Amino acid sequence: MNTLLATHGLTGGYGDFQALFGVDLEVREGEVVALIGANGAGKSTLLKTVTGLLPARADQVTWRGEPIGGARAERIVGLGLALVPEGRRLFSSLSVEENLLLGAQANRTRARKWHLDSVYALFPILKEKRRQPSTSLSGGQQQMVAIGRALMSNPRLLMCDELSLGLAPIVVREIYDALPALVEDGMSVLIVEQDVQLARRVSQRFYCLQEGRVSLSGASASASDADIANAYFGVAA
Amino acid sequence: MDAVRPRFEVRRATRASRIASLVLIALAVVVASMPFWAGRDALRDFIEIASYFVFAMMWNLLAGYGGMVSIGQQAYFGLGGYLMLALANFAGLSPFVCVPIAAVLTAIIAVPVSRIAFRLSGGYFAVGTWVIAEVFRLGIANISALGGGSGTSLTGLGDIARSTRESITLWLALAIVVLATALVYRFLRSKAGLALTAIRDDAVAASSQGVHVAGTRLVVYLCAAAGAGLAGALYFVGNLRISPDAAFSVNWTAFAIFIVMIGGLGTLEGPIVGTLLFYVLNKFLSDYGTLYLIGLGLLAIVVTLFFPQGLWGYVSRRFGLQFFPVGRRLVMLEPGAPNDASAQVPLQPALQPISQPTSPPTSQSPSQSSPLPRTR
Amino acid sequence: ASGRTIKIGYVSPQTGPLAPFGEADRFTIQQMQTVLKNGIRVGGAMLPVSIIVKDSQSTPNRAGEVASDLILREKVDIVLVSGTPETANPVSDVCELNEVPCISTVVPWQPWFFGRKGDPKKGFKFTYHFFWGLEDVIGVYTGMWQSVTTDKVVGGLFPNDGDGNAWGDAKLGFPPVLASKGFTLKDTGRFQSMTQDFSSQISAFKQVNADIITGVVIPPDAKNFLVQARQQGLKPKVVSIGKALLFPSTLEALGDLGEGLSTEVWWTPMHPFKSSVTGQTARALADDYEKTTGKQWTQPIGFAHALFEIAVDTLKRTKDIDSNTSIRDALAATKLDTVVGNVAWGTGPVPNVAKTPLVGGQWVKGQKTRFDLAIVNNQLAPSIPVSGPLKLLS
Amino acid sequence: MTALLSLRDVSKRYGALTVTDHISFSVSEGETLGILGPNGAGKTTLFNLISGDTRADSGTVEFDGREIGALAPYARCIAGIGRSYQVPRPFGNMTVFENLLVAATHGAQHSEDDAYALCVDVLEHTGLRAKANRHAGSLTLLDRKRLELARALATRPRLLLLDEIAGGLTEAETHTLVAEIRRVKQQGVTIVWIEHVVHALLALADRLLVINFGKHLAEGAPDAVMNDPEVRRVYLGLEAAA
Amino acid sequence: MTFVDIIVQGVLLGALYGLFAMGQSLVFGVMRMTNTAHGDFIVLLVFGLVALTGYAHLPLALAIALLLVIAFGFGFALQYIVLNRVAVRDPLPSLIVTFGLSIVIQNVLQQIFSADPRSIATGGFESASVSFGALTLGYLPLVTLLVTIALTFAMQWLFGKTGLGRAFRATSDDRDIVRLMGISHRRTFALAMAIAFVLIGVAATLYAMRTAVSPSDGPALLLYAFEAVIIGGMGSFWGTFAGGICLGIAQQIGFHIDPGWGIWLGHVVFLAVLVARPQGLMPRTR
Ligand SMILES: Nc1ncnc2c1ncn2[C@@H]1O[C@H](COP(=O)(O)OP(=O)(O)OP(=O)(O)O)[C@@H](O)[C@H]1O
Ligand SMILES: Nc1ncnc2c1ncn2[C@@H]1O[C@H](COP(=O)(O)OP(=O)(O)OP(=O)(O)O)[C@@H](O)[C@H]1O
Ligand SMILES: [Mg+2]
Ligand SMILES: [Mg+2]
Repeated sequence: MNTLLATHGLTGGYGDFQALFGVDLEVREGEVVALIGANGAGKSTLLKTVTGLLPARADQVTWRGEPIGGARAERIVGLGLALVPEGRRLFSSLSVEENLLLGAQANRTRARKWHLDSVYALFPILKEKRRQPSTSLSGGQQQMVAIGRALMSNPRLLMCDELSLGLAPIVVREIYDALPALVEDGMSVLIVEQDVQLARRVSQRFYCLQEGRVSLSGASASASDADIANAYFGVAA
Repeated sequence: MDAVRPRFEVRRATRASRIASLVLIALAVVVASMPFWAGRDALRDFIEIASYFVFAMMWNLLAGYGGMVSIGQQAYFGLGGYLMLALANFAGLSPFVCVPIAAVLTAIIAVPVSRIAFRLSGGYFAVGTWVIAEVFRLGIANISALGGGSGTSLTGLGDIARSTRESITLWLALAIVVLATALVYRFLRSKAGLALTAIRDDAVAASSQGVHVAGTRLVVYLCAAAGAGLAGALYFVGNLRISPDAAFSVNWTAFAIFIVMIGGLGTLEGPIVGTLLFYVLNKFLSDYGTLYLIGLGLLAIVVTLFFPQGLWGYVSRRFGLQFFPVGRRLVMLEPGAPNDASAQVPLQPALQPISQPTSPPTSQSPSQSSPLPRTR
Repeated sequence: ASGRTIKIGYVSPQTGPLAPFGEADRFTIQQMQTVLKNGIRVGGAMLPVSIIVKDSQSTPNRAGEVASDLILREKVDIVLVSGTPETANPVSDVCELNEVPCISTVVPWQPWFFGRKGDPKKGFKFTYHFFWGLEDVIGVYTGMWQSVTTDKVVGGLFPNDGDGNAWGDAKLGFPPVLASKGFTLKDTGRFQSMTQDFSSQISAFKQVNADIITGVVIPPDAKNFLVQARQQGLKPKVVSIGKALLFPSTLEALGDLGEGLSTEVWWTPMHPFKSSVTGQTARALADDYEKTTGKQWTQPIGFAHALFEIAVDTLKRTKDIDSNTSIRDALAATKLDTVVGNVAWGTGPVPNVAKTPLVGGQWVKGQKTRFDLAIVNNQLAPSIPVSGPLKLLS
Repeated sequence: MTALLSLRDVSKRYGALTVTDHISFSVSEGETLGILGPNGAGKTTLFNLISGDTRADSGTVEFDGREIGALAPYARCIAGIGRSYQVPRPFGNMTVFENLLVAATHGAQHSEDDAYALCVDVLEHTGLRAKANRHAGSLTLLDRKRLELARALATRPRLLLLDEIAGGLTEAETHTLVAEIRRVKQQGVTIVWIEHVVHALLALADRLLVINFGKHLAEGAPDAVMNDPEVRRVYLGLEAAA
Repeated sequence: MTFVDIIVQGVLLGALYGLFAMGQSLVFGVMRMTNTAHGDFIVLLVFGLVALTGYAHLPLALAIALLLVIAFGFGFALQYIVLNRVAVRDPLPSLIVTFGLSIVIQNVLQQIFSADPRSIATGGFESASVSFGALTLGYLPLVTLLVTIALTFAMQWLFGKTGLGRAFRATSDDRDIVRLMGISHRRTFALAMAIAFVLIGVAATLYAMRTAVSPSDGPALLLYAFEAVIIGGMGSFWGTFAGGICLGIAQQIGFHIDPGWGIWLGHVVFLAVLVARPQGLMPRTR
């Protein structure tokens, strides 16, 4: 399995506020990696930096070995990297369907496993509301649109920030059940998840961030809860 | 409550502010004595500065604090002027007496107007208010008793001795400046001022926290109208001749916007700094006509693009200066209490996107609480 | 008061919509500065003169403000102002209030006098005006119209501004005179300048089929009206309009529509007058202007020049240069032959107003320039030669 | 125990979609009611109807024995209804402390000086004290949610409406949160709590209400409701108790 | 003036207002930018055309074509370099910058062209007309009407049906996230402004044929454009068209009652519509 995305000593933050201190992380083809950590640990910041929404040094982020750090977001996503941002961030003046269609805009080249129908198949409720303004959807429904929108670009790497946030268990279940299917056809997934158990169950490997540093990483199956709790809060909780 | 209450204090005044208040009082005294030592031109300059300043400050109250960005304040400037003039010319009152009366009447007229204006928000509000001003301009232009489109002159002052007239006008101007500033300052420090900022950030959330949004907005709008009326009445007492195009010219608001933006939006110091600067420019460069105006326009653009917080905003962030602090800082007193005065964000917020006065209640768009940095 | 500089303040609209009225200023000022470079002799002493020019930017407020500047900061001895009520009235008001002598012109005297709420019995203390009046323009226009055969039905275009309100005034303006002279006036009412659309006026004029169109409108309105009139099939025989048709530049903008339009004429190179300071004839002055600026002559040249003639003459006759009243007295006593004719106060219709002659002109195809202004009516000023009769519009 | 809040036959439609479909329930003084339901079931809308952010098409909302359906949101807040938003809506340009101050001076109608003490108390209990002078705009998601709770508390509510404040919290954080809410409950505040994090809800709720497609699905004692096969199928997606 | 005549003239006048408003509808409706320089942009392009025909002595057709190209480029650059920095929901920054622009444009034009009004010579076309019985209609107003209708069709299609239109709206909603869709918000906005300027160019051309324009005329045009957009409703070009027509008819009726109150009545009708339907007659985006 060759490496898709990797960060090397990634630093980043907001203006003079530094949130990341030398993070090393890698995602290989077709694997599911979980990124866990307490609130404010820097998970979202990491994702934003990788996708080019926040500045970085070129060599700090590589895509298949190519340095892409600090490149424009609109370029990076063209490479086949999609982000489901924290808090959905749908386009309020577009209908649900238009939101999804826009997602397809990022990709012009790659195979089209994901298109409107397949997304509607994954989230049937969206089909009913396809014509509605996305603002009129419930929190959960909006999350579905956000995911669908990301899928529409048929990314090689799907990055999800706080997927299960505000989702009913049944929906969370549906989504995570869909994961293996996604990975099957070679798509890698990097998920930020607060529910550690869930995160470990669906992922092969995990990284735990603590105050902007990787405090623990490894195979999801092997790590002990004690270690993780420790990595989470610095001291054993 | 069960928990032992920690000791704390809430800091509002700063050292600078205490000094400033003294300085200002001294200044007022100096100005008051001007008729006895200063030249006639100085007197007139002050009167003009005063009306520009009061008008700008009121626009700042409306837009900078109230989040109601209007391009239509000239409506009240003009009304103030015309009401003063009409009272003086027809009712034969002394123009000086007419000034405050005109302001009150202006506010009264603003009540029904607000009902229309408040149907709008954001850009709509801005343009809508402008149109309303036009309605007043065209309306008055069709009243031949007021000279119609050609306007008319203030006759009441002819028979007052020149020096008396000038000193009284000056004192009137001074009184207006001091009063207006004091009132606005007190208002902003009050819990109503607190509500105002909250509304500006998120009206829906504010109302669910018990803030009477519509009420607060109305109060601000009326204050601003009255203030603009004062400024207008004062200006035309000094200028003697009024015409609809001049009185209701959008340039008044344009100048107010420049003044406030250059000085610093959403600060009380801003308009002061802005007015002085604007006035100096106007005095010494305005003879360059077009070139001067081109320069003014460019200045406004540059400042907005590169110093969105305005000159004062820039200074006060740089040196943490504040002459009129309205913010509150909580300071924990018992030792060891985490007191992140170190992690201070400056009390004075930079000019950030003012959330539009009303946003749909169930809108889940996290626009105003987005963790993503806004690209500038 | 020996050796101090005499200061003359000058206000006119050099920028903004009224700028054509100020077009000639730069030329005039330069000319005067050279003429007065070794000063004016006042009461035996030769005093240097400085001219301070301010731009009203075509707004009344600005006009008032700069006038105050001139008086309070520059401490000028006398103020000169020219060009439309929007400029002259506020400046005059400020001068009156600050007790500084002021000479104004290029405003028919009624809008100036009554527009400032003047009282014919009292008059003003410090402000003096010279120009023609509505009675003249009415006389000239009706004269022109009577010289041709029409149905004597007149359509009136009076905007809601200083001039429009005066021209259309039921007592002072066109209506009464036209009635008395057997014309029927169709006045649809005061309209806002910058109106996009005149179809209501046009159809009104069509209904009464007016052969004559008159009014005093700003250039864009004139163009709008004339174009739409032709569009909508209104075919007047005579179009006599003030203000808009004064300046060659606006005629250019009108294109073919411009030919044959008529207007009032306050000054031309043909006027048989001489300057009291340079000795130039009207013709010489106009040629000088065209040579220096490369532009076609315009009517304000003469009056801008005359303002200074009067100012210089007044100052020369002043007894105590440091007393406003003394200057004022000298001004009031003026009797001077200027390049726009004789100016003398006291003989006018109301106090503080002196009248200059007015004739009627028509724009005809020119040799050097696209249009030339030909004088077609001089019944009020026979001394000014006419170059032919008024021709009807084709 | 008397009913503090009671909805009778309340309905709300958006266009063709009926979001709240003849819902009736009541909450008695001091009780804690948990509301469950799939996404889009109409839970937040229910809150909007109670807090006045949206008006019901039909039915009555009574608070403390009086009909409040016509009252504006601010009036309802002053009457004693405090709410938090599912997607936090802080006053971004104000400090955390000032955020609370708004609630305390207007919602709770305190004079500013009395308000200070109240706000400090709330800051203490919601773990926001260290961030008191931060601009709310620069808080993380968690702190924003904390602020939502704190602000609601600062209005001195008799009825507290919580919309998914435990979402996105870690185990440990959830525990502290539950503890805090329990403390509020013990002060006799009536609570209605929407939460997808079921176990957090179960820790406190006296009673559960489950809605689906705006309709009343189940109501009653927590474990009873959680074992209701219908609920398990619709909401948890489990087949009948396994 | 017959009722029919009033309505017909009102529609023709309204078409002009609608045309003024098209560009604004794009800018205001899509970027949510309060552009107070719109009127001055029109005037600017008028003088651009004057320069091309009067000074460069190009044939009219060529000049117009060239003008539209220049307009496109200028609009793109203006947005990309300057206005993008202020294209946020908060109306204030854009409002001030455009205010500034408006003043700069007016005075620069005055500096270069003096305050004299200018217009485009069309060899009498502007005053040619056809008559249907009682009422005679000018060709120019009729052409204006047709052009406006055509542009409305085009814009509605572009905005509602094409990917570009989708991108426009999405960008106006959330300029960060749209980048995650591979769209550069700066480019999108610049493109929108470029198109807006082409529309302005068309308006300027027809306007310059109709009347003499002087550098200070901008603000007067701005309000009509704004009113048409707002009456019609954000982001709906048919709405804008309808808005223009409403305005035209209202003013025409006003003129008929008393020329002094025509424009006034137009404004009042505008306010009335706002009070009755703040979202406009046919809003598309909110
Ligand atoms: N827009 C912002 N401006 C300034 N600082 C920010 C901003 N967003 C986040 N931060 C800071 O960056 C740090 C990391 O935030 P981030 O959102 O990456 O954490 P997180 O792991 O995603 O937490 P959560 O689980 O709450 O999403 C936090 O300390 C936060 O205060
Ligand atoms: N303003 C609105 N216009 C149209 N439909 C709306 C509006 N607000 C909510 N809805 C619809 O009402 C339904 C319920 O929304 P609501 O936010 O109450 O769901 P919820 O139970 O809170 O879901 P979640 O648990 O995901 O937050 C959803 O289907 C949503 O699409
Ligand atoms: Mg995060
Ligand atoms: Mg919800």
